[in-house]
Amino acid sequence: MSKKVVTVTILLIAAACVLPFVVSNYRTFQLTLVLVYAIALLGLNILTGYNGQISLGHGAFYAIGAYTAAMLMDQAGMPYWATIPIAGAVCLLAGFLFGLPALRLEGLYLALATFALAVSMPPILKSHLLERWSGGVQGIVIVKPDPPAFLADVGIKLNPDQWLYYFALAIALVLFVIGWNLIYGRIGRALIAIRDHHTAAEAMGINTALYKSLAFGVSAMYTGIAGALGAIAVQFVAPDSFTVFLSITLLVGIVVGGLASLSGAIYGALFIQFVPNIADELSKAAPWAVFGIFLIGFVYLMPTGVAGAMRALLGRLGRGKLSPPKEALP
Amino acid sequence: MEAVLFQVLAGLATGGIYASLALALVMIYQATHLVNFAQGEMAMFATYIAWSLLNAGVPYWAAFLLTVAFAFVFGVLIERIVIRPVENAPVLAVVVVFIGLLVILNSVAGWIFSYTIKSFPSPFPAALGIRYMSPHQVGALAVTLVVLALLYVFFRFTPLGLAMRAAAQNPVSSRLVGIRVGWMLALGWGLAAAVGAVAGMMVAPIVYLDPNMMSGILLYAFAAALLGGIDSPGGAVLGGLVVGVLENLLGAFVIGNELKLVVALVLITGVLLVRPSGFFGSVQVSRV
Amino acid sequence: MTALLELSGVQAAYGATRALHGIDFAMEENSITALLGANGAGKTTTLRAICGMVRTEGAIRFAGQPIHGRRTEHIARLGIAHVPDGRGTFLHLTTEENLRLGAYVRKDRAAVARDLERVYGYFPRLKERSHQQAGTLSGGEQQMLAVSRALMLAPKLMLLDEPSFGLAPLVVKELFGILRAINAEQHVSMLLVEQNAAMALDLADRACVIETGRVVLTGSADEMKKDDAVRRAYLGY
Amino acid sequence: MKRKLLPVAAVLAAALAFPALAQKKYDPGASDTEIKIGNTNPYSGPASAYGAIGKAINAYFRMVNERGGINGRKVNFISYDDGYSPPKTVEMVRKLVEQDEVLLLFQSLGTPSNTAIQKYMNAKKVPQLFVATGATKWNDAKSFPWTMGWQPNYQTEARIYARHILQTKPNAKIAVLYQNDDYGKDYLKGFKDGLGPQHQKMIVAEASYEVSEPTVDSQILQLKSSGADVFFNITTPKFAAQAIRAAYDTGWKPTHYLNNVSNSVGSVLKPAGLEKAVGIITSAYVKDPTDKRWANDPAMKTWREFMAKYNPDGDLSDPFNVYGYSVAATLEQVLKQCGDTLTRDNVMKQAASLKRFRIDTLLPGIAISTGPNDYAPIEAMQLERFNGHEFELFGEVISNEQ
Repeated sequence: MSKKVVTVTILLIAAACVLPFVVSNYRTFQLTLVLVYAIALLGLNILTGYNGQISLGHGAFYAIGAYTAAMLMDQAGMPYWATIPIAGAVCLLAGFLFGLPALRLEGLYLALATFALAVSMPPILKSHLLERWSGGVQGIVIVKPDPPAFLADVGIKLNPDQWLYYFALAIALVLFVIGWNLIYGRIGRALIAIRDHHTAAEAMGINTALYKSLAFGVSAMYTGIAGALGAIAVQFVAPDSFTVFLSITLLVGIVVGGLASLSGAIYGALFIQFVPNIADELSKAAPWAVFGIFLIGFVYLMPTGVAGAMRALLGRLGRGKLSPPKEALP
Repeated sequence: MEAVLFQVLAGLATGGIYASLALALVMIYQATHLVNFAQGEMAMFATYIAWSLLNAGVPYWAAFLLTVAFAFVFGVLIERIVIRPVENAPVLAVVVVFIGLLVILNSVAGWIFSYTIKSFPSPFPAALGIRYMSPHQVGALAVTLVVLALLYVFFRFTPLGLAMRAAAQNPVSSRLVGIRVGWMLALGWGLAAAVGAVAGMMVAPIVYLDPNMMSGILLYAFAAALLGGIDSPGGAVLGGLVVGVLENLLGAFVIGNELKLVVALVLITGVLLVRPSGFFGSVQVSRV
Repeated sequence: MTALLELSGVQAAYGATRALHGIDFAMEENSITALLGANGAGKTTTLRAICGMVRTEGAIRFAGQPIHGRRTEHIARLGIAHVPDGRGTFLHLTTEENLRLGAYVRKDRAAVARDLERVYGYFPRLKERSHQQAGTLSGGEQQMLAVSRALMLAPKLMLLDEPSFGLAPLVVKELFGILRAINAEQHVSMLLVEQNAAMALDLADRACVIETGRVVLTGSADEMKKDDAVRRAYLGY
Repeated sequence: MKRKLLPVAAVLAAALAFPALAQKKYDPGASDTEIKIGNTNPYSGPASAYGAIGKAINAYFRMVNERGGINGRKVNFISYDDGYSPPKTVEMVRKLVEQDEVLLLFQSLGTPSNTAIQKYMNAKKVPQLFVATGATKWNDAKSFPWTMGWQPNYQTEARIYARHILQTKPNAKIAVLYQNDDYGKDYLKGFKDGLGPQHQKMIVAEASYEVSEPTVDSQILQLKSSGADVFFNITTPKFAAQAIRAAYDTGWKPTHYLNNVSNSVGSVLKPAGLEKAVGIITSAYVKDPTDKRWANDPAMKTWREFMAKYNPDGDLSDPFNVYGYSVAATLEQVLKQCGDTLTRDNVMKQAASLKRFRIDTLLPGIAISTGPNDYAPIEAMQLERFNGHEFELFGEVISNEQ
């Protein structure tokens, strides 16, 4: 990381900390959702962007995380903060286990398997087998957490929206730092090597099976933690919240934000949070049509995502000249 | 025992629906090596065109042919206008364009034609019906088989079909033998859209026409195509029928309706784990 | 008489890296020219430039017609068949389908059928494997298939990119023998890129030596073979 | 339009006669010139068929505004798309309440969506009025005094069928087809409650389906093979039409009860085939725009004129357009009754004091009544039977009204 990047990152974090005091509670709530999506997208990016395994089913892990948190709070009376690591652990395991058979699947086949996972999630959540804990079709309403008492004791007054925002921000920061270390460390190099040169990676002695399942697990863990946070923020889980469209939205998020890019997760989160609202403002008759045009437009203008476009732009500004487009030898 | 037979027959009828869309997926895959997630919505949209023509008093088979022609042109135009600019973008970017197309078509159809269901006529005479399969279900299955035969002949025995397969597999070499790869892609889109339009017109009398007519079917068709072997039209049809029957039997006798899809999908994925090329897909061998 | 192929001042680049700095040479009809030079000298790029597979500047004329800037598929239709490095086999199609694709642009069905038999005559092993997926063929067989596919175009000119690469010496010998026969019987001109300069010079009439994207030497193959200085300086044997 | 003018005149008269009493009181979202009303609807996504309701309501208030508004105030109807996704509903409703500062939330659509916001609305004390779902939980004045339903709830309706079966066919063997979600299960529960303890004996087969399934043919075969002679069909329009056709085509001839959700002649029975729908029993509370009975009905004529002028893109065969029109008329009445006291408290008070209020797009004999402990505005329905051309009402208006 260059000094400039560090400075910019610190400034951005500082800005993120000030925001809840500048904007309304409703905006704070929206920003909390952006953080939630950013975590989920980072998770998906570890799998799809860095490791090259496509997933059309990450909404399922988001749902597992959300339901884990909701059921623990509702059934076991567990405090909200304690449910986050448990949701992460459950999803780590679920992702790892799903990743094991998925090892043998690539490309379209993996797309089908994960798509199937996404489609299967609502019926499973509704199933009479789980109804006693999951609330069946009715879902579970959960209580919004209040800021902890010790903050008030030291004179910091926060409303629940602000508190939840900071809670999510803290978790997001921790997860992004872990993600950064993961991706720029040995594991990340292995993941990328597997993505780009599978056979060569194997020859280099990388245990591709282990790393690929691990990527699935870690990816699911991130998305699951996001799901848990999302459930706490929204105060409600129901099967209808986690349809296949959630999975597709997440995929759209990483592609528009930028594949294999940490900052891409944030751009993607902003996109999936705000662009549907803009589409709705523009047309009540066919909001999806407007959204679709936005989607295609983004891909046209920035085929490597917002992060890729930003990189190119910064590179240009930095060197003050046009860098030639890289054209691979056929 | 009779109940089983009836469920099997009903499963074949539903499976025929999956098979017809799966054929369109195989078609586009053969031509572009991509699976177009908007294929179902394109079929739905074409079916609305047919519906409008029929409402305007055009006779059935004329409307049928006009719709197929329209769909073909529509497919070619989409490839030329929407897909061409992202030809060299990463695969996932193209997938996102497909998703964009899907939501646009779905939304525009709802906007123009509203979301109330429309009945769509069947061209088949009542004599075609057998016990527990309506004339239309039998007829639709037959049409699916005819489309299958046409596709098989097209890909196997015509130079154009061969060129399309080649263009999808190895565009560089294809250009070297003089194939206009760009047009092959456009043609593939056109033909897939045409096959999809036929599927739409065969499906609509069974499930009724509405903007979401195909969105549920897409997953089944995708599963069917992979189960049969994504580059095999025959496999796609067999895959569709198997998925239809399997789902019915699971729902009626094994696991119940609630989880039948889940279990069916687990089974299909299991088969693909053991046999990744599906029933009839070519074994993808290569020497470096 | 105009040359069959004529390159003058041809430059080409991959992105920012310039691979050709100005290639000039011409070849006569019904001749075999060898392009020689070290790895990375620009031989393969020269072939690609002729076929419109890289962005180029300069003039390329084929049978008197300018072809620079035209699309690969158009150039193929003029009668230039390229056997690319890596052979460009359609791995998931059968041997015969590969061959039929070679004749894709030809309309004369009877002649195509004749040519297919002729190709099978040159390479009987391909006939044995005609319904086998091309990906299952051995390296030598795939090279034969690549040459055969090019031949199915009924080309005036064949561009051969390292046909001997990765093949056992015996197979190479057989292949080169057949290439010579094709040239003699079918009057197909050939532009041959080869690492193995000795073999190439045996087959070729003329040769060009390319160094860092420029033609540094042209002459008849026989002369070059004899000239020890040239051999040591450029051909490394 | 006499009905509509009278209350206006009354309020005006009151205002003129006692200017001192006409003290204006406003909560956020109301002013001398404007009343802000919030709404969420699925305009996008798989449930966008319901978006028609939001559009019809919007059209209705445009008509109201053109006529001078409500007590001189224009209605500002702000409707957002939630795509039928509860998290999005929460976000949009918070926007409506906290940023747009609407006076009340009206006709937010969907059981899961409304469940997700119910606690919030009641904590904020903002009316969540006349929600667009038939679940029973919207009638709980005690626990959720700020939430009120509108249409007859699913359980009440199901109990009406159960009672009719017990009266006419006490030894019935019943098969049930239901959508596997909150709506389907609510009906099923009401039905079982209505049958009483013997439901276990009477219901011989149950089959569920998911909205993503292409057809329900397999389910119909399952139900048929149970040998049932009564069929309770709890399905949304597309699947209802499929079920009616499949039952007929397979030669199954049970007494067929069809839920109100799908009793449109034009958009369900006609696609299924009118001859296949003969004998179907259902219950209704609004007039069906495609039923020939109402072809010359003055109220439906007015409605068609409204559609032509204010909602020209709307589908005339879509019952949602009558629904939206009727429920918007109910809110208009509530706001009229509020007079110049446009506080959230008063909105709930007025909503809970509708006394046999009639909207002429409702079936004859059906009126809207509420009270402080009665949060179920429409509780009456009438059974009707399809004769191959149109529905024929039979029996009494059945009401749960205490």
